[in-house]
Amino acid sequence: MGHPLSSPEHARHALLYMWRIRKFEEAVEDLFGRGMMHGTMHLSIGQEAAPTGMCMALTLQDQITSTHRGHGHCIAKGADLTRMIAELLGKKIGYCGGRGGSMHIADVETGNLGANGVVGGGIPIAAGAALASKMMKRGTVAVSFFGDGAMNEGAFHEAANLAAIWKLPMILFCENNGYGMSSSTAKAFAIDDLADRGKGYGIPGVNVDGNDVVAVYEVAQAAVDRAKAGEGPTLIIAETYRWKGHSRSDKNLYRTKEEIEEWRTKDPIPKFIARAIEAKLLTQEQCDAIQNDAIEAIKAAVNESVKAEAAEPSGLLDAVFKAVTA
Amino acid sequence: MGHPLSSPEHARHALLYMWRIRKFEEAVEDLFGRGMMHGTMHLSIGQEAAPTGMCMALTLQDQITSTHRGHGHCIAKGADLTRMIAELLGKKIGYCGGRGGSMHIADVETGNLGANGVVGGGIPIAAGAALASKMMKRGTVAVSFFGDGAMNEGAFHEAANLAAIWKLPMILFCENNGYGMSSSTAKAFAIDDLADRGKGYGIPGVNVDGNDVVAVYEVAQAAVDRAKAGEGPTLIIAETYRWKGHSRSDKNLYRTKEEIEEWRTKDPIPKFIARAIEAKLLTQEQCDAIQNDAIEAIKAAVNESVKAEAAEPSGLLDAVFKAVTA
Amino acid sequence: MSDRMLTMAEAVREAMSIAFDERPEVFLLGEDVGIYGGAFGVSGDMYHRYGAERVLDTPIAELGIVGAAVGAALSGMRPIVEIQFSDFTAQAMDQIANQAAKIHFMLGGALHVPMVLRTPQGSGTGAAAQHSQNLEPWFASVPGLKVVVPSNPADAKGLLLAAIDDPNPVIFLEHKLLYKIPGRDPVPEGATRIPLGVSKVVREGKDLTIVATGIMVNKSYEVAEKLAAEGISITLIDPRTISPLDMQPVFESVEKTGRLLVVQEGPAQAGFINEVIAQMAGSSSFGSLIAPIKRLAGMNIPIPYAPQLEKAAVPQIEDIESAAREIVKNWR
Amino acid sequence: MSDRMLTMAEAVREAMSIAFDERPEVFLLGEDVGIYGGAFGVSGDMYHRYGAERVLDTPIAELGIVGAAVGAALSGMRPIVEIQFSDFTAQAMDQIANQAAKIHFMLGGALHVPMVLRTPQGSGTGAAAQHSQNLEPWFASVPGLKVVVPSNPADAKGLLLAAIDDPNPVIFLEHKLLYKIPGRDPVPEGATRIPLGVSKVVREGKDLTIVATGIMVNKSYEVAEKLAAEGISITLIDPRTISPLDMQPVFESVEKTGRLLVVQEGPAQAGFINEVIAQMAGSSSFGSLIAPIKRLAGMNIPIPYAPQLEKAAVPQIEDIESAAREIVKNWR
Ligand SMILES: Cc1ncc(C[n+]2csc(CCOP(=O)(O)OP(=O)(O)O)c2C)c(N)n1
Ligand SMILES: Cc1ncc(C[n+]2csc(CCOP(=O)(O)OP(=O)(O)O)c2C)c(N)n1
Ligand SMILES: [Mg+2]
Ligand SMILES: [Mg+2]
Repeated sequence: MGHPLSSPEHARHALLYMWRIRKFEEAVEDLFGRGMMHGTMHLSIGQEAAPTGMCMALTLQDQITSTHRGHGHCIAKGADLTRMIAELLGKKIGYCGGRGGSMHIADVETGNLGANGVVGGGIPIAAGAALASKMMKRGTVAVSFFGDGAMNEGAFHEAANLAAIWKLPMILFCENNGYGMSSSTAKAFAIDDLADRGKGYGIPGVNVDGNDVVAVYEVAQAAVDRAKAGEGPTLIIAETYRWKGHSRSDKNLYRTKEEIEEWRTKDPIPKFIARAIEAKLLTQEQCDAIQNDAIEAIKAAVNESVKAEAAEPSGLLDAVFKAVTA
Repeated sequence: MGHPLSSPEHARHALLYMWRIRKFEEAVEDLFGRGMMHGTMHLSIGQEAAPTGMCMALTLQDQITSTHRGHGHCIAKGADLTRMIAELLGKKIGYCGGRGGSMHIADVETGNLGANGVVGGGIPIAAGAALASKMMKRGTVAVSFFGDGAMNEGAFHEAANLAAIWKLPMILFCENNGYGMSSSTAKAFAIDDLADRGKGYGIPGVNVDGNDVVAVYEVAQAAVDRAKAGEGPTLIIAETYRWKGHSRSDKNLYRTKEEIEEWRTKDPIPKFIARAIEAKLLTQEQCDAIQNDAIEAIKAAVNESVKAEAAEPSGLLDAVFKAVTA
Repeated sequence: MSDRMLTMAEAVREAMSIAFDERPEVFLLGEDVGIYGGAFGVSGDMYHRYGAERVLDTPIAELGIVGAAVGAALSGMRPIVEIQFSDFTAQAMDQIANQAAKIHFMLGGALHVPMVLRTPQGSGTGAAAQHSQNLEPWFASVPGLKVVVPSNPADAKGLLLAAIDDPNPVIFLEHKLLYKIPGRDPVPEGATRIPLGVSKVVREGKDLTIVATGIMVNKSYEVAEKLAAEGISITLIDPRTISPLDMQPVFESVEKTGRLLVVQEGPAQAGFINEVIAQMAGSSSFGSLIAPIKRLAGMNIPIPYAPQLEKAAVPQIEDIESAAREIVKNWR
Repeated sequence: MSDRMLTMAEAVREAMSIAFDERPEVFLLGEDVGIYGGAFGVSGDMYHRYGAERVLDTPIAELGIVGAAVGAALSGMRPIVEIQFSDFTAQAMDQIANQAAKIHFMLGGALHVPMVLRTPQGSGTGAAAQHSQNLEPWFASVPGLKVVVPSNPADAKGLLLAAIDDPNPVIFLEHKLLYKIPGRDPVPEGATRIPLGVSKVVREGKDLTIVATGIMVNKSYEVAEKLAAEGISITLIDPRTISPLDMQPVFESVEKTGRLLVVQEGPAQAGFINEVIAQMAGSSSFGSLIAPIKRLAGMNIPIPYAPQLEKAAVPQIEDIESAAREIVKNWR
C-alpha cells in the first residue's frame, strides 16, 4: 500500500480501515449484547492503528498470522466484512462455514493464515510461512501479530530464534496493550522495554507508539524492507491499550478506571484525523464521510449476514480431512 | 564448600572431584566398550571444571537439576560412586534401582533432583525448586545445569522468565560446549555471546572460562550470593568442550580433528594442578596421590557394583505410584 | 449431612480452601488465578483470603508453570496448578507426561510429585476447536498419572481433597458446563475425602448398565429416570477416577443386566471409554453380555463453533436415550 | 518385483528421496538430520545429495520446528519434520494437535496442512522412560491427524510416499528396533504407494485372529508360524494406519475364527488397541466371538532402564505365544 500520509487515497485508506475495525467491534459487542452471538469475544477497540499501520506496509501476497483478538488484523489485511460477521453468526457463508468463529477466521486471498485461539500459536506458523517464502523465493514477508502476554510462551522463543538464525523474512509484531488478560507487563516481565527481548536472538527490537498509525507504518515499512532484502526479522513493540475487558467475563479488577480513561484520550482515530487534516490530505468533511462509509459497510455486512443461511451439521465428518486426490 | 584456592583441602577437593568425574567417565566408556553396559552414554570428559566449580559454591541443601550429560553434576554434588555405577549396570543398589540408568540418576541426600533425558526439561523444575525455597524461606539456591542446545527450547525461556519476575534464588548454568549434538552454536544462535540471552529477561549474564575451575567457582559464588540475598537469578555461560562424541553413535562429522585436539590442550585438570602448585597449596606428589585416590575410588565402585545383585522385574507395577498413606 | 447446594466452581474452591487451611505447603498457581479470580471464577476470592504468595498469578507459559509446580512438589510443597483450558496442557505435556508422571518410578522411588493439575475441559461454550477438547486419552494412557473426572460438586470436593493429599501427580478435569450448575446432591461441610480409584454406582437397575464420565453422567441420569417410567431399568456407574479405573462395579452390574452402554463426550476414536470396553470384553463377565457393547461418544471431529454444529458434535440426552432404548429393545 | 532387502531406515530414506526427486516442495527438517545423518541414521546421506536447504538442521526446539513445518505446509511446501524421539512430540503437541490437526476443519476448509511428522518410537534400546514411549493414543485420539505405524520396510516405503502425497497432517511412527533389520519381504523399486487406511492381512488362518501393530506384527508372525506346526492356525492383521482404521478385514476374520487377540507394545491402559476392541465389541460380528477378546500390551509402567526390566515391560514372543495358545485351548 504505502505511507498513510503519502496521498489522499492513502490517508483515506488508513482512516477508513481504523473506522472499519472500530465499527466492526462495536457491532460485535452489540450482537453479543443482544444474544445473537455465541461464545466469547475479544475486542480490539483502541488498538486499531497497529494492524492498520502494519498492513499498509504489506502486499496482498504477504502473509499474516493473527490472534484471539484478531478482527483488526483480518480487516486491515482486507477481508470481507460480511463473511466475517457471518462467521461470528455461525452462517454457511462465514469464512469458516461456521466451524471456526471469531478465533479462527482466516482469509487465504488476502494472505491471512488465520486467527488463533492459542496464545503464541501463530508465531511458529508465521516463521514457517516465512521459511516457505524464502525457499520458494516468493519475495514475500510473513508477519506474526501477537500480544505482550504471548512473549512469555515458549512458542515465541523458539520461533524468534528460528527466524533469526535462518534470517527469515518475518516480522514479529507485538501489540503491547499492557496486559495479558489480568497480568500486567510489569508483573509478567522483569524488563521495562519489551524490545530488549530481541537482544537475546540477535533481532533488532523497535518501539513505536501503537496508537499512531503513521509511526506504526514507518517502522513496519522499514522492517518489511529489511526482511525483503534478506536481512532477517524485526521485533516491533507497538504500545497500545484495549479499552474493553479482555473478554466478556472480565470485570476489570486488575486496572483502574483512571488508566482506562487516560488511554481513551489517546484514541488513534482523532489523532490521525488531525494529522491528515493538518497535512491537507483530507478535510473534516471527508473524514466524516469516511466514518460514515465504515458505519454503512458494517451495517450492510450485519444485515446480509443475519439473513444468510445457518451452517448445517451435515457433512461435518467429511470436513475433517481434505480429500486425497489421486 | 568454598574457593578452590582458599586452602589445601579446598584445592584437594577441586582436583579430586575433577579426577573422579574424569575417571568415572573413562570407566563408563570402558564398561560400554566391553558390552557390560546397556543403552547409550553421554560423556562429559573435558568438561569437569564446570560442575566442580559450581558445586563448590553450594551446600548440601542447595539443589541442582541435571542433564543427559549428568555424571559430572552428580559426582560434583557429592553422590556415591558405587550407587552411580550400579545404576548404570542395572543393579538393585543403583540410585534408581536399575529403573532409570544414566539419564535419570538423582540423589536426594545431596540435593540432586535428577538427570533428565529431555533437553531443557530440568530448567522449569529447578525454577520450581527455587520457588519452594523462597516460599518456605529455606535460604537455599537451585541450580539448573543445561547445555547450549537447551537454550533454544521453550522450557529455558519460560523458566528463565519465571525466575526473573519472581526473583527466584536460581542459577541458570549453561555448559556451552559449542554443540548441541551436531549443531554448533554458530548455526543454532544468531548471537555471538550466549550471555546476551539474559538481557531479554532482565537476568545478568556472565561468561566464564568453563575449563578454569577457579574462575567458575568465582562467578558461581557471586551468583549464589546474589540469589541468597533475594536479588534473583543469574545466567552463567561456561565455555567448555566435550572431547568425546555426543553419544555412542556419533561419528564427529560436524567438527574437525584439529578443533578437538586444540581443546584437549585446554584440559581443565593440568590447568588447575599448575595453579594449585603455584599457590603452594598442593605439591606434584600430592596431586598424583589425589589422581590415584580417584582411580581407586572408581575401581572400588566398579568392583562392588559388578558383584551387586541385578534389579528384578518383580514389583515394577507397584513402583509407579508412591503409596497413599492415610 | 448438610443440604448445601453448591456449584462445582464453589465446591472446588471450598476444597482448595480447606487444603490451604490444613497445610501451609498447599498453594495455587496459574494464569489469572489471582485478582481476576480465574478465567472461570474458580479461585474467586482466594487471592484476597490467602494473599498473592499462595494464589500465584503466572505469565502465560504453561510449560514453565507446570514445570515449576513439579519442581516445587519435589521440594516439599503441594502445588495445585490451574491450566486455563485443558487444551493448553498441550504446551505442558513434557512436564506432565515425561517429568511428573515418570519421576517417582524412573528415579527408583527417590522422589515423588504431589501435584494436582486442575483444568476445565469440554464443549458447549461456543469457544470452538482449540478451547473445547476432552483430552482424557492423553493422560489416561500415561502410566504414573492419576486422572479424575468429577461429575458433580460433592464428588469434586471430596475427590479434590483426596487428590491434594495424594503423593502422586493427579490430573483433575473439570467440565466447564458444570461450573455454574448445582449438583443433585448437597455438598457436605468439612474435609470429607473421597478416595481416588473407587467407582460410584449412581443408581441401580436391571436391564442396562451405563458407564458415563463427567457431564455425561448427568445426561445419562436424566435418561435413566425417564426410561424408568417406561419400565426400562438402568444402572448408572460413574468411574470418577478414570485412572486408576475401578471396574469391579461394572463387571458386577453387567453380570446382572447383560447390556452395556458407555458414554463420553470426547471423540470415540481411541477415546478413554474404550478402556472400559476392553476390560469388559476381556473379562470373565464377558459371557454375561447378551448384546454388543454400545459406545456413544463425540464425533471424530474438532469441536465446531456454531451452536447448532457444536451440539451435533457431542452426545445429547436424546442420543443417550435412543441408544439405551435401542439396546434394551433389540437385545432380549 | 525386485528382491531388494532393505532395512526400515533405508526404506524410509528411499521414500523421502523419491519424494524429493518428484516434488521440489518436499523438504526435511529436524534436529541433526543434516551432516549427522539423523540420530538413527535415517536421513543418512541426504544432506550431501540434496543440500542444506532441503535437509534442514534445526536447533533443539520441537514446538518451533513443528510450527514452522505447519506454516510452511500452509504456504505451499510439503515438509517432512523429524522429531528425534517420539517422546519429544510432547513439546510440540500444541502445533500437532491444536494447530495441524484442526486447521483444515476449523478454518472451514480454507487451508490444509500437507505435513508428515516422522518420529522413532518404542522400547528396547536401554534408553529408559523418556526415550522409549509408544504414544499412539495421543495422536489417534485427535481428529484431524492420520497416524501410520509401519511394521516392515516395504510398507514403510509405500506408506511414507502416500503420507507425503496426502494433503493432511500425517504422524508416522517408526519403531527404532526395526530401523536396522531387513523385512521379510523385498522392497519394490520406484514410487509404489500404499494407500493410507487399508489394513493388511499378513497371513490367514482359521483358529484365531491376531491384530498387531508395529514391531508386534513381527513377533506375532513368528508365533503364528510356530503354532501352525502345532495345528493352530492364525490370521494376522496389521492395520498399518491406526487412523483412519480399517476394521473390515478384522470383522471378516473374526467371523471365521471366533477368537481375537490384540497386541501392542504401548501400555494397555487407554492404549490405541482398545479402539480395535471397542469397534469389535460393538459390531455385528460380536456374536461370532466364542472367547473374550484378549488384549496383550505393555505393562502400565514407564519403560525401565535395565535390560531385564525393559524386557519385562513389553510383550515378548513367548507372551504372545502363550496368549494365543491359551485362547485357542480354553475356548472351543
Ligand atoms: C496457550 C494459551 N494459554 C492461555 C490462553 C488463555 N488466554 C487467552 S487470551 C489471553 C491473554 C493474552 O494476552 P496477550 O498475548 O497480551 O494478548 P491480548 O489479549 O492482550 O491481546 C489468555 C491468557 C490461551 N488462549 N492460550
Ligand atoms: C527435548 C529433546 N530434544 C532432543 C533430544 C535429543 N538430544 C539429546 S542431547 C541433545 C543435544 C543437547 O545439546 P546441549 O544442550 O548443548 O547439551 P550437550 O549434549 O552439548 O551437553 C539432543 C538433541 C532430547 N533428549 N530432548
Ligand atoms: Mg496484551
Ligand atoms: Mg552443548
